[in-house]
Amino acid sequence: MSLLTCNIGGISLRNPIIMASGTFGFGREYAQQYDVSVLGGICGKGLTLEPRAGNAGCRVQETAAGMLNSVGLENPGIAAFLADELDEMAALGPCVIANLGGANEDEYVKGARQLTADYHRRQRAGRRGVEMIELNISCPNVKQGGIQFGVDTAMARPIVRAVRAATDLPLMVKLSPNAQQIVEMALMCEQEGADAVSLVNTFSAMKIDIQRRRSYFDNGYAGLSGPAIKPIALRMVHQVAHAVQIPVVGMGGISSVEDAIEFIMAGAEAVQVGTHNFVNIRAGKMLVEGLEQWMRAQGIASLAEIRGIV
Amino acid sequence: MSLLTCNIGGISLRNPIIMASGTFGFGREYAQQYDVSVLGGICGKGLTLEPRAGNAGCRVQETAAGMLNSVGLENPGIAAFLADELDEMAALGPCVIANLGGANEDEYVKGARQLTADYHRRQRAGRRGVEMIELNISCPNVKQGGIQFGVDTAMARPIVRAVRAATDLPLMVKLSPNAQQIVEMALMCEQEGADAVSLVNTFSAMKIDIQRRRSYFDNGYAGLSGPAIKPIALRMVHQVAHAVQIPVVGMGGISSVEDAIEFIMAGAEAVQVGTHNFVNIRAGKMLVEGLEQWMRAQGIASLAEIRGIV
Amino acid sequence: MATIVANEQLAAGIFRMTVAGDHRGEMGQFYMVRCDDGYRADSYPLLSRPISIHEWGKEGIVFLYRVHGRGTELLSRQMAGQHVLLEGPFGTGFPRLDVAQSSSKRIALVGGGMGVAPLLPVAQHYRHADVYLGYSGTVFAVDSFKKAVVHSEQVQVMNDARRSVLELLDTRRYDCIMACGPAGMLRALAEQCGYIDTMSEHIHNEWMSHHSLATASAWMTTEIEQTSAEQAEVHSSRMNTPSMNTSSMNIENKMSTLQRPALYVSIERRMACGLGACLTCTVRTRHGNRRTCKEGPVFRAEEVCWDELAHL
Amino acid sequence: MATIVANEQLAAGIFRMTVAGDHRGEMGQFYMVRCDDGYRADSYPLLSRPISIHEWGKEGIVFLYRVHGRGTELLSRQMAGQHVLLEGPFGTGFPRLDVAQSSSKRIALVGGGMGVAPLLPVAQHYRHADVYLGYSGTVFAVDSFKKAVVHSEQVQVMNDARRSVLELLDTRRYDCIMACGPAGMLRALAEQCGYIDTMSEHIHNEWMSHHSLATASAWMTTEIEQTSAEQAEVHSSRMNTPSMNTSSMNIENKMSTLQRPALYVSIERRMACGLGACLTCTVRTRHGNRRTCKEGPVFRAEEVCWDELAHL
Ligand SMILES: Cc1cc2nc3c(=O)[nH]c(=O)nc-3n(C[C@H](O)[C@H](O)[C@H](O)COP(=O)(O)OP(=O)(O)OC[C@H]3O[C@@H](n4cnc5c(N)ncnc54)[C@H](O)[C@@H]3O)c2cc1C
Ligand SMILES: Cc1cc2nc3c(=O)[nH]c(=O)nc-3n(C[C@H](O)[C@H](O)[C@H](O)COP(=O)(O)OP(=O)(O)OC[C@H]3O[C@@H](n4cnc5c(N)ncnc54)[C@H](O)[C@@H]3O)c2cc1C
Ligand SMILES: Cc1cc2nc3c(=O)[nH]c(=O)nc-3n(C[C@H](O)[C@H](O)[C@H](O)COP(=O)(O)O)c2cc1C
Ligand SMILES: Cc1cc2nc3c(=O)[nH]c(=O)nc-3n(C[C@H](O)[C@H](O)[C@H](O)COP(=O)(O)O)c2cc1C
Ligand code: FES
Ligand code: FES
Repeated sequence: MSLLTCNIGGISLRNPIIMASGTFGFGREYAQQYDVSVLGGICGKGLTLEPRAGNAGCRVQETAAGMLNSVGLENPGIAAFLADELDEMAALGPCVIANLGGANEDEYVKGARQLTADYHRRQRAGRRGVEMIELNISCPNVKQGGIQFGVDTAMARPIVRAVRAATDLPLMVKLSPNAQQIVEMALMCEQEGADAVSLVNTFSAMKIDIQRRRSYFDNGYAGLSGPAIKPIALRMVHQVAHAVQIPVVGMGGISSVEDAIEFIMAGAEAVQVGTHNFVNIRAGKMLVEGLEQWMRAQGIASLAEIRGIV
Repeated sequence: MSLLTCNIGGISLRNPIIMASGTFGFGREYAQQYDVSVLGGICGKGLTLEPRAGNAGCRVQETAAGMLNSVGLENPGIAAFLADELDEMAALGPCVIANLGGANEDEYVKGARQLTADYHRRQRAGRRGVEMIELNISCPNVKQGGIQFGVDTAMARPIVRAVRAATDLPLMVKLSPNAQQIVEMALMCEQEGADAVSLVNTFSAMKIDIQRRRSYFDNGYAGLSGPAIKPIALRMVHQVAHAVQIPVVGMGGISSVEDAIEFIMAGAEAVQVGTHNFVNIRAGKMLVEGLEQWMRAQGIASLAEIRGIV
Repeated sequence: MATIVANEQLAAGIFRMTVAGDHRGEMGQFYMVRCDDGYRADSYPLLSRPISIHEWGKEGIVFLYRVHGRGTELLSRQMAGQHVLLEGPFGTGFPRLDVAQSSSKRIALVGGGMGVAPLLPVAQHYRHADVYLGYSGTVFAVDSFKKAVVHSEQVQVMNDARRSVLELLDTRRYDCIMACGPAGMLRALAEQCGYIDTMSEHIHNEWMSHHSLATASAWMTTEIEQTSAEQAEVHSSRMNTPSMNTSSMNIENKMSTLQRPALYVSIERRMACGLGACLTCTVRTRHGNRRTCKEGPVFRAEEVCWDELAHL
Repeated sequence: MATIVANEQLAAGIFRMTVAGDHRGEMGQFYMVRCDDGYRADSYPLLSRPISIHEWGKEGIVFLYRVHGRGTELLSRQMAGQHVLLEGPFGTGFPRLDVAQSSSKRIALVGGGMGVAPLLPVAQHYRHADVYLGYSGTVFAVDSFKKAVVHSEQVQVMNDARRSVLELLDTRRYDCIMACGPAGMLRALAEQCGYIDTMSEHIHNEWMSHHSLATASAWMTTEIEQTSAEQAEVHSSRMNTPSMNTSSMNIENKMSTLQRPALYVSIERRMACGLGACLTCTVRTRHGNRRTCKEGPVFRAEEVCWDELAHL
C-alpha cells in the first residue's frame, strides 16, 4: 500500500491517481461502472455558491488528439451539493476534493466558508465530508470570474489570500496554462499559504465551423484538454515543481501509466486524469493497477524514488 | 489569380499559403518533389549572423497529433545563405522570406543589415533577393536569445525597434505562443513599425523517457508543433487579428484546406504550413489547389469576403 | 472488448453491425462504441460514438448506423472477427409498458432517416403499433419492422427527400407517439401534436437553472398511463394565459393538451462521457438542464425547449 | 498511393511487404512509408517511417521490417489490396561500382538484425561479396542472400543473442566492408577495422559547426577506388600525434589506415521530413553536420563521430 501513497496538505492519499474536476461528476456515475474506491481522490465537478446553468449551445468538439469543452461550470450550487451529493460521494472512499469556482472574491470566500463549516459539522458528527478544496481560478469557459484571475498573478493573489483565510481545509490552487507567468503564479500561491497547486486546467482554444462561418461555441473560445496538450502541460508541471516547495499535482492529457510516470518524474506529487475517463471508462482503475505493477516490476519501493528525478 | 492574392507589407503574394520556417529548408529539397512555384511564399530556415551547429542529442519526438523538435537553429549563417542558397531559392518563384534569429540585439541588427544590403545590391543588379524578413524572437530551442525576447514585451521592444531601424524590407515579427501576453506583444510590434506579425511558433513542451529517467532532449524542453496545437494557435490568431491593424499571418497545425480557412476566418491575411509538410510532402500544392477549389465552389471572389468573419 | 460477428452494408453508407456478447439494455438506450485501439492516446477518435441499440439478435447485439463522419467510417471498415469496445447501455429509453397494459393504447412510431434505428426494439415490444418510416433516397431496415409488428401493413414508408413522413400520419388517431429523427422532423411532429405554441415557447425558453443536476426526477418515471391520467386531469387550462413572472414557468403549457397524444422523442447531442458525468450533452428543458445521455435521449415533448434543438 | 501486393510475416514480428509500382532507388536508400490515411491531421502516426529498400521484386518494391513500435505495428496489419503512401527514394546509399571494377576487390557485407534489410540489394550487386548476418534468436532473409550471391557458402550466419556476428569476420581479409545494424555493432566493427582510436576520438568529438548545411561534399562522391588510393598515399602518419589545437582537427586520424578496409556504415536517426529540409536527423561528423536522410544514411567510417552514435 505504501508503495503508492502520497501526501497533499497533510492528507494521505492511498495512491496518486485523482479524477479531475468536471470529468467525473461527483463520482456516482463512474461508481456504477467500476469500484472507484481504488482511486486516490476525486475532484468533484466545479462548484459555485449559487447554482449555474452553464453555457448554451454546443458544449463539446473533438480536435486532433484533444477535445474542446464549453460546459461553463454548470453545477447545482454548493448548498445543493452538500445536501444531495456529498454523502454519496464521501461514501465512495477516495479523498473528497471540492473544486471551487466563483465570479468574484466574495463568492469564493463564501463558498470556502460554506464548505469548511460543513466539514466541521460533519466531523463533529463523525462523518466524512469535503477533505480538500481545489480552488479553481482558471476556468476558461465562464465569462465572469475564473479566467481573469487565472492569468494575472496580481489579480489572483487576493483571492488566494482570502480563501486561505476562510478555510482550514487543505487548499490546493488549480492553475491555468493561460497564466502569463505560471511559475510566478505558483510561487504566489505558496507564499499565500496554499498547501498545493494543481495544473493544468484547459487551454483557451478555438474551433471554427467554416460552413456556418462562426465558432462552434457560443462563447467563442472553449477549453482544450486531452493528449494533445500533454507535452505542454508536462513542461509546465516540470517548471512549477522545480520552483515551489509545496506539492504539485500534475495533469493534462494523462492517458496511460507511462504518462502518469512522466508527470511524477517531472516532480508531481500526484496526478489528475480528466479526458481519458471518456476514452476509457475504467481509466482510474487501470492507472492505479498499472502504476502499482510498474513500480513492482521496476523494483521501486516508493514514488519518492522517482519523483522529480528529471 | 486575384481569387487568392493577399498582401503583406506591400508585397503581393499570389496566394496565402506560405511554407513555415525550419520545415522547408530553403525550398530546394521540396522543389525536387513538386512545382513549388505554386506557393505564396517560403520562409527559409532560421538564420543567424554566424553559422550554428544546432543542438546535440535527439532532435525529434512524436507526441499525440504533434511533434517536438529541438533543432536549435542549426543554419549555415547569413553570409553562407546569401552566397550558396539564395540564388536558387529566389529562382523558385514564391516570395522569399528570410527568418532571422539572434542571441542579442547586436546580432539581430547586423543580420538585418546584411540581408537588407544584399537585397539592395541584388536589386541594382536586377536580381531577386530576400523580399521580407520574418523576425524570429520566439524560438524555444536555443538557450541564448530567441525565447526570452519572445515572452516579455518589454524585452522584445528594443529588438523590434532596432531591427525596424536597420531594414527597409517588409518586416514581419514572429510571435511565440509562450508570450506572457501575446496581444500586447503584437500591439508592441505594430507600434514599433512592423509590417505584419506571424504566429505561432512552437510551444515550449516536454517528453520524458521514463526508462532512462531523463528528458528525450538534451535541452530539456523542445518545441511542440502540429495538429495538436491548432486549437490554441487559432485562438491566439483570432485574438491578435482582432487587436492589431497590420496583417496577421497565422499558423500552428494547419493540415487541410479547412484548417487554413479557419485561420483566415479568424482574421489571418495568410497562413503558414510547417509540420504538415512532413506528413504530406506535397502539402503546399494541395493546399493552394484545394483552397482555390473551395473558393470557387463557395462562389467567393476574394479572401477578403471571409477574412476575420468570425 | 467485444468481437464483431458481422458488419454488413445494407445500403449506401448504412451498416448493420452485430457484436457478440450479452449486451443488455432497454429500447431507446445506447452504447458508446469505439474501435479497439487499446484506449490509445493518439489514435482517432478520442471520444467514443453513441449508437442506439437496434436489436438483440441471436448472435449478439445489433447496431444500425450511418457513415456520417470519420468515426463511423472507421467503424464501417471493421470486419467480422475484429473487435470493438462497448460501454453501456446508457440513457433513459422509450417508456415500456407490458403488453397487457399497452394493448388498449393506440401507438405510433415515427422514424426519420437513421432515427429508425432505436425504434425497432420499440416495434418489437409494441407489436400492434403503427410504424411510419421516412427516408430520403435510401431505404433500409423496413423488413425488420414488418417482421416486428403483427401485420406488415402497419409499416408505412415515405421515401422522398422533398416530402415528410409526417404527411402519412394523423396524430389525432394516437394516444402515444414515439419518435426519433432529425431535429426538424421532431419539431414538426411536436407542432402537429400541439406541443409548440409560439407565444408560450418564448416564455418557457427563459433560462431555467434550478436543479440542473437533479437526479432522476419525477417525469422520468412517467409512463403512458400517467400521461393519460394527466390529460384527464387538465380541463380548462387552455384559458390560463401564462404570465411572465418566474413562478408561471412551472405551469405547463396546457394548450390543446386535451387532444394531443403523449409524444416521446429521442434527441441527439454531442457527448463525451456518455454516462452522465461531464455535462457536455446537457439540454435545456422546461424543468431545467437535463443530460441527454442520462435523463435522455428520450424526452417527453412537453419537456423539450424546441427552439434550442437546432445545431449539435 | 501504392497498393500492397503482399505483407507476409517471415518470423515473429518480421514482415516482408511488397508494394506495386515502379519504385526506384539505389541500394541503401530508403522510402518514407505510411498507411494511407489521406494525410489526416488526427490519425496515427504523424510522421512517416523510414524503411530501407530491401529488394526490387517482380511485383514491386519490397520492404523488410520489424514491428518495433506502433507505426510499424500498424504497417504490419495492412493487408494485400490496401494502400500505403510512399515517398522516396531518399538518401545516399552504399557505393556502387560496376561489376568489372569491383570484382577484384574483396568485399564483405555485415548485417545485424534488421540491418540485413538494406544489404540485400548490395549482395545482389556485389555477387562475389562475403555476407555476414547476425541475429539474436529469429533468423530471416538468409535464403534471399544465398540466392543473391554466387555461392551460398559466401553467406555466414551467427544466431546467438550473446555472441556477435563480428566473431565470424576477419576484417583484414577485405578491401571494403559495408555494414548496417545496431549502433553498438557498427562501433565494434569500426574499432575492429581500426577506425576508432580512443584518444583522437575525443579530439575529433569537439563540436565542429562549419558548413553544417554544406551541400554534397567531396566524401559523398568517394568510391572504393578512391579509398584505396588514399590508403596508398598515407605512409608514416601513424607517428603523427594529433595536437589539441583546432587546426589539427582537420588532420584525419590515420592510425593503422594502411591495413584497414574501407568501411561504410548505414546509420539510423529519427526523421521528420526524410528529404533534407528539417535538420532533425542531423549527425555530427568529422566534417561538420550531415543529414542522415540526405548525405546519409550511409557514411564512411572515418566521418562518423562514434561516441555520439548512442541514443536515437
Ligand atoms: C443517443 C444517440 C444515439 C445515436 N444512435 C445512432 C444510431 O443508432 N445510428 C447512427 O447512425 N447514429 C446514431 N447517433 C448519431 C451518431 O452518434 C453520430 O452519427 C456519430 O457520433 C457521428 O460520428 P462521426 O465520427 O462519424 O462524425 P463526426 O461528425 O466526425 O463526429 C465528430 C464528433 O461529433 C459527434 N457527433 C456528430 N454527429 C453527431 C450526432 N448526430 N449525435 C451525436 N454526436 C454527434 C461525434 O460523436 C464526434 O464526437 C446517435 C446519437 C446519439 C446522441
Ligand atoms: C534510413 C533508415 C532506414 C531504415 N530501414 C529500416 C528497415 O528497412 N526495416 C526496419 O525494420 N526498420 C528500418 N528502420 C528503422 C525504422 O524506421 C523504425 O523501426 C521505425 O521508424 C519505428 O517506428 P515505430 O512507430 O514502429 O516505432 P516507435 O518507437 O513508436 O516510433 C516513434 C518515432 O521514433 C522513430 N524511430 C523509432 N525507432 C527508429 C529507428 N530505429 N530509426 C529511425 N527512427 C526511429 C519513428 O520513426 C517515429 O518517428 C530504418 C531507419 C532509418 C533511419
Ligand atoms: C468536460 C470538462 C469539464 C471540466 N470542468 C472543470 C471544472 O469544473 N473545474 C475545473 O477546475 N476543471 C475542469 N475541467 C478541467 C479538467 O479538470 C482538467 O484540468 C483538464 O481537462 C486537463 O486534464 P485532461 O487533459 O486529463 O482532461 C474540465 C475538463 C473537461 C474536459
Ligand atoms: C523542425 C522544425 C524546425 C523549425 N525551425 C524554425 C525556425 O528556424 N524558425 C522559426 O521561426 N520557426 C521554426 N519552426 C516553427 C515553425 O515555423 C512553425 O512556427 C511551427 O512549427 C508551428 O506550425 P506547424 O504546426 O504548422 O508546424 C520550426 C518547426 C519545426 C517543426
Ligand atoms: S455525455 Fe457526459 S454527461 Fe452526457
Ligand atoms: S529528416 Fe528532415 S533533414 Fe533529415
